Amino acid sequence: MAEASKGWDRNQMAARAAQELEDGMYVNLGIGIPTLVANYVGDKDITLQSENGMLGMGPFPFEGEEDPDLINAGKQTITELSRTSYFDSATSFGMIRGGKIAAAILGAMEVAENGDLANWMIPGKLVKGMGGAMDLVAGVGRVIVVMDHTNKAGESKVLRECTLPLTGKGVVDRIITNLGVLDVVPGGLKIVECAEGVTEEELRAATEATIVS
Amino acid sequence: MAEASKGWDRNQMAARAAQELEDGMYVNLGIGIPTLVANYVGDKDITLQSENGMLGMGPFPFEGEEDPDLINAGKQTITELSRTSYFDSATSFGMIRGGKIAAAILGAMEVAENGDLANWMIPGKLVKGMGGAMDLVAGVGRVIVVMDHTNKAGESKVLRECTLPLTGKGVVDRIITNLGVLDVVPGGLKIVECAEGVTEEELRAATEATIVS
Amino acid sequence: MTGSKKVYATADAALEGLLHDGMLIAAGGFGLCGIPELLIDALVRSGVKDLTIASNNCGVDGFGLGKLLDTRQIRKMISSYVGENAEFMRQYLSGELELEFNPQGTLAERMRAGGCGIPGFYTKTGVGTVIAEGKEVKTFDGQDYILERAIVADLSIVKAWKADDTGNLVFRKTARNFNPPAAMCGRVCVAEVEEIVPRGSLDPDMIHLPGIYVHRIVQGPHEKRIEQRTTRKKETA
Amino acid sequence: MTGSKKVYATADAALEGLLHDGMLIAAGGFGLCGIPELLIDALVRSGVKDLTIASNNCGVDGFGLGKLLDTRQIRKMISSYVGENAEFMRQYLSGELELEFNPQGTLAERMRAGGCGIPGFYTKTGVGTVIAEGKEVKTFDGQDYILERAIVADLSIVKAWKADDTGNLVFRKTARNFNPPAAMCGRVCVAEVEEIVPRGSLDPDMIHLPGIYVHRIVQGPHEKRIEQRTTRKKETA
Repeated sequence: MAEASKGWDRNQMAARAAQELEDGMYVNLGIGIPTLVANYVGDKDITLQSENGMLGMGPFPFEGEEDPDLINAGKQTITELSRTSYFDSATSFGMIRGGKIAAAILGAMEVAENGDLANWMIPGKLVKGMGGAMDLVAGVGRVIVVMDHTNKAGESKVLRECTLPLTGKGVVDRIITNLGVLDVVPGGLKIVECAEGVTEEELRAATEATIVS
Repeated sequence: MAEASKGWDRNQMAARAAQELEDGMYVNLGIGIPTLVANYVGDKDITLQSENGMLGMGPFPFEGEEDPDLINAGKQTITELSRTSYFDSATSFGMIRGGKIAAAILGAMEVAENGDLANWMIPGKLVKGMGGAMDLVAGVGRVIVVMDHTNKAGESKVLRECTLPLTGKGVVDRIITNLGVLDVVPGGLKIVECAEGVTEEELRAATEATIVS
Repeated sequence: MTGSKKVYATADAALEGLLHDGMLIAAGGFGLCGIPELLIDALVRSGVKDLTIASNNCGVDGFGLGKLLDTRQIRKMISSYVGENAEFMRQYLSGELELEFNPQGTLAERMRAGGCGIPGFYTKTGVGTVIAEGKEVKTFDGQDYILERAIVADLSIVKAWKADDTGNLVFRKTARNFNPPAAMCGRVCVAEVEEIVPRGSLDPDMIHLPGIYVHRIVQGPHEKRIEQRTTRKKETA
Repeated sequence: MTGSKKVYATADAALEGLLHDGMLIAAGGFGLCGIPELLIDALVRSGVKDLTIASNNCGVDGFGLGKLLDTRQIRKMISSYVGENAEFMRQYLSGELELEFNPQGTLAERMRAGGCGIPGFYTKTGVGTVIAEGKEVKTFDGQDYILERAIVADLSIVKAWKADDTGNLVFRKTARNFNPPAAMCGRVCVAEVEEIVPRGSLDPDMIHLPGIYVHRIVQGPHEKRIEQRTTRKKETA
């Protein structure tokens, strides 16, 4: 079992995920590590959607400039940009469901080799709700999951089959973990690259899902 | 057969139709006689919808003040009022279909005793299209038809069954013609009132539809 | 604006005659942003109970719709997210509160559909998940979709930035969120606003929700509490 | 705005690489109001043919989409109204042109649905008429509705008043009409506008169609022809 600390740290995972984004893309970033991806887009012209009704999400406001009418989907105070537009929730999820968002980068509790994703509840224990995650994974052009490869007990979160209630069935395109990058392909997962200092053997050992070559 | 000129003229029919409107109503007026209804609403606070995307339709512009971006559903230049709002066609028909418009006053080629309405085409002869009429009759709270009681040949347009392709099935609530006012009720039509100078016998004689008492 | 038929002096007056136990209320807002604070407080005061509330969230403990959880006036929530609300989760897990989870976009579209005379629509969202259980599945062009039903509420309560006295509404930034679809789906809609402006002072091209959807209006003041105050430091030169 | 990736110098350039015979194009506009004049002219010049066009009307004889009728580039129209266009009616009645009549609201909603990932929705409109023929009927709460399918177009062509270089659009008065739903339903959308303004000069609360829906932009001039010039006389004192 590879320790969770092995390979990339949170910021390195975010930086690797940022490489998935191309100039001109409209993108939705989930809560947690995905939020950090915004710090690594560099010169690329990326427009961030916040599914509560905004395109062109800016950084946190300076202290004292917080606006209660301007929050992101994580309920955090944010700012607008010169490209920003606001709209209602029905319109916002219309563009998500309609495939207008090129990519979503999301966290996960579990991912399976068939692209199944679970990230919204642990029965009887944690009930937060799916929020916009089910719409995002069903609608956006490309779903990229960013998460630790294993849980705190060292067990793989990259599974043959998800054990938790699904957020979406067969929806994940690419998985970026602290140990490397995997693609969902027919028959299982394909290793795209290993994180720095991680061998393919270590990546395979930490993965319950079928890895195809 | 009563002549088409008997009873109310176009303006009197419009004035009678205007009595159907109550203070605070949002209303859609069709092309032709229904358009004249706006002249007779008096002090009542009526907001007119134009289904191409406007609430609060004002009168024709003064000469030289026509705006190509400001037309009604009949493609005529119009003006806005202090209450006016503009919106897109999907929103406009959303409010129509959703029952937010209290009443539509429309012209007709034929009306039947079961409330069927035909006003959009004569096969092989006249093909204009239904425009927004099918949405209006399906969606608005109350459908009031205003038309001549008979056609140019003196034949009743108030029928047992429509012969032309339908605009809506069982959608008409009230019929206002040059000869009087009829309501669609179980079993047929009920005479609400006769136009000035028209007897109930004349109204019955000019009506093919079943009249119940 | 005194004398206008849609303008009410207080939130309590604006709700008078519209409430009954067991009713379905659609509420605008996302988290604590753009929520109808005054009307929620008036609902608490009214004592109306056994409510079903369609709202993305249920406020936080002790604020927003959370107040109606504290008073046990809510029987059922239709929501996408219960996080950030301990009492909500507690009542749900203990079985005191019924909860119908809706994906956020499905909830928004169900409200819009209810306002637009569309009784049902198909969506990919939730196919193959618990959300699809008991719902009709239909295949379009080789892909499965589930049928979702419209929400038509007995009453909608929403919050806007500005209104004129005909009920035309303008929202501000992300406080727009669920307010327009929630307003559309109500048989009656009551809106609370920060400012009622004279008729004609809103640009007719810039009205977010036409007055036809809004039956009663009441003016603020609003607390507008911030849920997660996140900031960055100004770099010193 | 020179150098912006979405801004094109001419309508011909804005359509380059997007056209193929037999394609489905959604066009904004109502009558001659808010129609994409420049892009229609560019379609004429391109010679692309066997087009299916979803548009409420088909212009008038010799103007707007009527130009594409004159050149026989249109195989099929999806429209609600053909009145005011003699050539349209003639080609239809003679069988030269295929015509799919859609109720106006159904057409608008089919476009919106196409843009919103909703493959089908139910509506009361047209139940019991020829429009319902061959369509699935479903009963909700005792009332019949018909299933209508979404329109997803290969290309959308729309006309707006102002754009910024990111494609955010603002429309003017009733020239908005079908333009937003038409834009939404296109896999690619090209917008012509009267003015391209600097980024940041449009109020983000007042953008009618976010730039995510708009892939290419070209600036006017527009003729903006009036179809029915109706006026009243100023009363003399």
